[in-house]
Amino acid sequence: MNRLDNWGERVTRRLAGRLSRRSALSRLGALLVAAPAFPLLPVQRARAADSAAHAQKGTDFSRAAQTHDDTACNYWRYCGIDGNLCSCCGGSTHSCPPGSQPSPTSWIGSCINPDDQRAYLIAYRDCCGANECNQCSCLNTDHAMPIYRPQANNHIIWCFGTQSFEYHCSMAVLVGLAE
Amino acid sequence: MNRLDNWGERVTRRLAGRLSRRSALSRLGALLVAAPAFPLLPVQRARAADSAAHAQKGTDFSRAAQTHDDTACNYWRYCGIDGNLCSCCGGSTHSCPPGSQPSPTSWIGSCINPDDQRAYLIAYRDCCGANECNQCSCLNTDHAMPIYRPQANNHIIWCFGTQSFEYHCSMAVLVGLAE
Amino acid sequence: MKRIAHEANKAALGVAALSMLVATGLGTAACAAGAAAPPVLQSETAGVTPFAGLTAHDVAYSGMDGITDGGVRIVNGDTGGLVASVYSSQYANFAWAPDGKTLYISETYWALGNRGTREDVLSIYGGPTLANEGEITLPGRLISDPKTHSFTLSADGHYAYNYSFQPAPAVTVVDLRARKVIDSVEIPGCGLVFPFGQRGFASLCADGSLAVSDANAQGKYAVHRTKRFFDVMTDPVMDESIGDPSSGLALFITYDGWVHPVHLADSPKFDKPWSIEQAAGLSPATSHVGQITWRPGGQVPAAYERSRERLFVLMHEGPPWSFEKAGTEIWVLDARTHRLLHRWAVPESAYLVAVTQDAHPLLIALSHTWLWVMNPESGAVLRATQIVTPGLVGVRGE
Amino acid sequence: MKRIAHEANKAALGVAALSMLVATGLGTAACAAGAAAPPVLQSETAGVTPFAGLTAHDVAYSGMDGITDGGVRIVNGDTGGLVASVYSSQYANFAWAPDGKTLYISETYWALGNRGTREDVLSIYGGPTLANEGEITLPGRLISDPKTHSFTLSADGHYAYNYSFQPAPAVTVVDLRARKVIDSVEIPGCGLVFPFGQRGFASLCADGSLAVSDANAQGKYAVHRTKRFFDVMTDPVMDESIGDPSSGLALFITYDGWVHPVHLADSPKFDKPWSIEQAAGLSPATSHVGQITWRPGGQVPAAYERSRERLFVLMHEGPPWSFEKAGTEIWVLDARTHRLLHRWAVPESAYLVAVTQDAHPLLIALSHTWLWVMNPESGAVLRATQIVTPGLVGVRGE
Repeated sequence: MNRLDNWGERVTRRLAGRLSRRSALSRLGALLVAAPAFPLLPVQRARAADSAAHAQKGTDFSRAAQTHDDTACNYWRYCGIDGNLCSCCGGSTHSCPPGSQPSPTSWIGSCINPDDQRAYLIAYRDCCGANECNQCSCLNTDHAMPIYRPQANNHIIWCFGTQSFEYHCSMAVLVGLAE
Repeated sequence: MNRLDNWGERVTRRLAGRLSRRSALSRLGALLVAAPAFPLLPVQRARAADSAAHAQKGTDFSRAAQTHDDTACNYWRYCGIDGNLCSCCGGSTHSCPPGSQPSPTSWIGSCINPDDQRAYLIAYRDCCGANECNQCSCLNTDHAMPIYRPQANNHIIWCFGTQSFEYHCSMAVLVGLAE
Repeated sequence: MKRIAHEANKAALGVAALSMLVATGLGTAACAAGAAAPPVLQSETAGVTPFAGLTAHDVAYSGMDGITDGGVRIVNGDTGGLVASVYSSQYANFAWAPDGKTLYISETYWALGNRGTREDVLSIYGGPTLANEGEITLPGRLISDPKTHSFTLSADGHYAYNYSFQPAPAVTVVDLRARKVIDSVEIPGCGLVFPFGQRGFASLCADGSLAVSDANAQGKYAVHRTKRFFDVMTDPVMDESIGDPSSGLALFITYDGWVHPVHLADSPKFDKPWSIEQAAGLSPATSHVGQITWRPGGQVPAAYERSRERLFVLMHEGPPWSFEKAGTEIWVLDARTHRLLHRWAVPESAYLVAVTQDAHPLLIALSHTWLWVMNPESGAVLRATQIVTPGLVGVRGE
Repeated sequence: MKRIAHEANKAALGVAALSMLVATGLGTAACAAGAAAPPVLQSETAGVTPFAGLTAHDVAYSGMDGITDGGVRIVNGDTGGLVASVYSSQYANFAWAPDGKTLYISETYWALGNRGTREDVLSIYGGPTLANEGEITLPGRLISDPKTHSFTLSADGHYAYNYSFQPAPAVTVVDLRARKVIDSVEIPGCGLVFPFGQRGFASLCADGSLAVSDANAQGKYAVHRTKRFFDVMTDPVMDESIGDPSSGLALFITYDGWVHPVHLADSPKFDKPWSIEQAAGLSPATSHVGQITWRPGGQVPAAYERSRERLFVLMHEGPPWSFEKAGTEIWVLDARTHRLLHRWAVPESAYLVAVTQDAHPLLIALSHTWLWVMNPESGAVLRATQIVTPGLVGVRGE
């Protein structure tokens, strides 16, 4: 379990910070196992969204996004969230409500912050263990991929590595620049 | 399990039909076990409702009840039903929908048939095993008793004796005259 | 998760291909950032919001079986916001330790959801993140629509009393400090649990009496019956009556609105019953067909503010046997003087009522979709929060 | 139930007291019956309504995880009435045997609801009352919002293919006649199952190709990849595309409305893609920001009528990346000529669509609360039924 701890977020942060790419990749490999042709790296996901053009043009979501209310579906980080906002459930964009646990795994999106027009990597991490929160249910699908591209898929219950697959809510943890 | 089969309904029917009272009672005793002062007999329940006066005056429910549509909450037999009508779930007043099982246990009410102004004993038997049906949810509480008088209580999940306590729907099985 | 360890060796595969893509990606994107842009947002670490315990103004409620998910949810009465949620099975009940830090859930599981091995457990949640701290196996439970008095604690939080009906009625006594079941007390013909004193509890009986169970010096329980104090066939006492484990006071409320105050003890003291309707200057309600009048009703129709001895009752206008109908008003009654103090309208009909036990209490009313926080003195609705369909409700220090 | 056998000996207790009450009860009540009253209603015996199998006009749907209970419910399309319900866990998927008599459910349980030992099973329901006929243990499953192609059968019903993701992707092959797992096929970088032939299945891959898995004479599976036939990053193929196990035809539909017909086989044949929008005389949809146009979308946005090769697609007007938005219209397309035949409005937005496979087909649209039965030729809404929030939908012979 320790090996998995925070892999999605930590690995991606390292990549984003251009640290020790090799070690990060081998760590990621530990999860992506059995996936020799799995070109699903979170960072590749960001690249594939064609970050440069993307950051200039935005998406239909980002054009209407805001940066002040993280309990609303159009908060900028939620460009690819599917589920209940942890911010409405007793948690925050990067904190699980008491009674649930953050999953060390996540899927990764990239969202544009309207304040600086930059694209950031966002780790959509599920909080697991408590019954579904049922508050602030949002479904944003910017650059969301089908389930056969799991790292960019928001339908999977991302509770691998926790004690429970009971879905409670979803966070949008800021990882770093997607640039 | 065999000992329990249909106890509520069979026993009550026997009592109602004035057959072999002693054998019926000892059968009932097998369930009422450990309840030496449990004066909860279904028939006593009917008596206690003061059947004579009851059959003449009716209740607020019976005054508005009808006898032609068993998928409506005001069908005469449903004077004490709490839950989903099996008649709306693929079953009938005395048949469970496929995928569920009738519980051999039940609680007993007495309802007045507006057509003949007679009070009948009704066995409210739950169908168990399938997820809650969620159709035609009714809550009628004529002479319903608190949970410490279980045989006349409609809050208990009456799935004793089936393979599952998953509540699906409730039937209103006609047992006989309450007279 | 089973496969991860096994397959970790294959990690080397694919890394070459991946790193090329990554390198390209980083290179492309790096050009995009404007040179004079505002400071870059800092990265975050994910965690769990700390839980300091149920506050005086928090309201905990469970989800209603069959209508919504189970679980216990905590709403902050001062903000209307959700504070925390804890998992539970269907047909669960819950109780808080007196300090509000530990949550006990009485619940039942089957190995394959609706079938397979049954397990009745008392689950314990607590610590800084309200995490699961293990389970105590119970010998049985009642499976029914939720009942406040099917699972309760002694006033000091030392013992839990779990009502079981399978279908023989019994109360399982759990020592919460030792975390083990210490007795199973059969209460034939009776049900529910109203704790009193150190280790005593009373149960309502089908003949209109109480069963009083108490432990001797050796910790062994004996049960005896009181007199019959209500007529169960004409006007039974509601399951959802009031019990106060700390004082041993019970206010048993009948379908027709009679309040029977009982001072629970080995020899309970029965005060004279009084009528809620009479307290309001009306004739008492009766079970006569066609009598439409104000009656108590709902799912959890009464709450009691201990310090000021105030009784809050959900009332509706209806015929006899309408004791599960939602309340359109909350009547505030002085349980000492048996007088009506206020009649507060609720925004929509409410099924549950609660009141916090602190010096500045909040009155809480719940429908199937809303939780309203009200001022018990003025009846003003302070805030409203959307909720999942509630089963039971509890506040700190109840 | 545990206590009943144990306590049966005590049966004698209380019988004396009871029989007195009973005697009184019967005596009193006997006087009440009027002498000249109409014939007394006959007593009834309770049973279970027989189940003859899924009919050609029946629609089976599962409950949406997290919003409602699980379970598979069968609605008669000719009446709108509920026919039967079968229990399932959350995150379940289901498939019917070709004769419509046996229902297979792929599901996952934990011993204590949200925790404890995990069990992945293929549960079997059938017989005259659609009762549980046992389970086959699976090595793993995908836990996600429901996906039609995560659990499918071979056309002859001999094999079940269960997609597993934990998080290594694999397909478990189950011999349904022998009721045992016979293989677990790893499909790295790919997902889902589109069966073809006797024992073959294809999966969609993250690089835009297919993985084709087929068994050799010894029953051992080998996997190979096809060419890349779509650009996954700019316009991916939807999970909820069309697969027809009996012909091996797949219609892979992209976010922007391109239909890629593929004849599945060990060497699949890829037909030229065509555009749903172009079939309607519109420009093709693109992923350009701000392009509001008609696009496919929803939860199960497409259905295929085999005999007449008609494709029914839920369409809405929206921007790029709106592929989960509910459809306001159902477009009826001839999959042979790639021409739009009809555009039918749905009463409210619909998330799922289905079509029955008989000679007089019914078109079915589902919102989160309604199931509409429509005439596929006229677009007329024949009937509407209230439902619980649906997850997946299936008809006989799919």
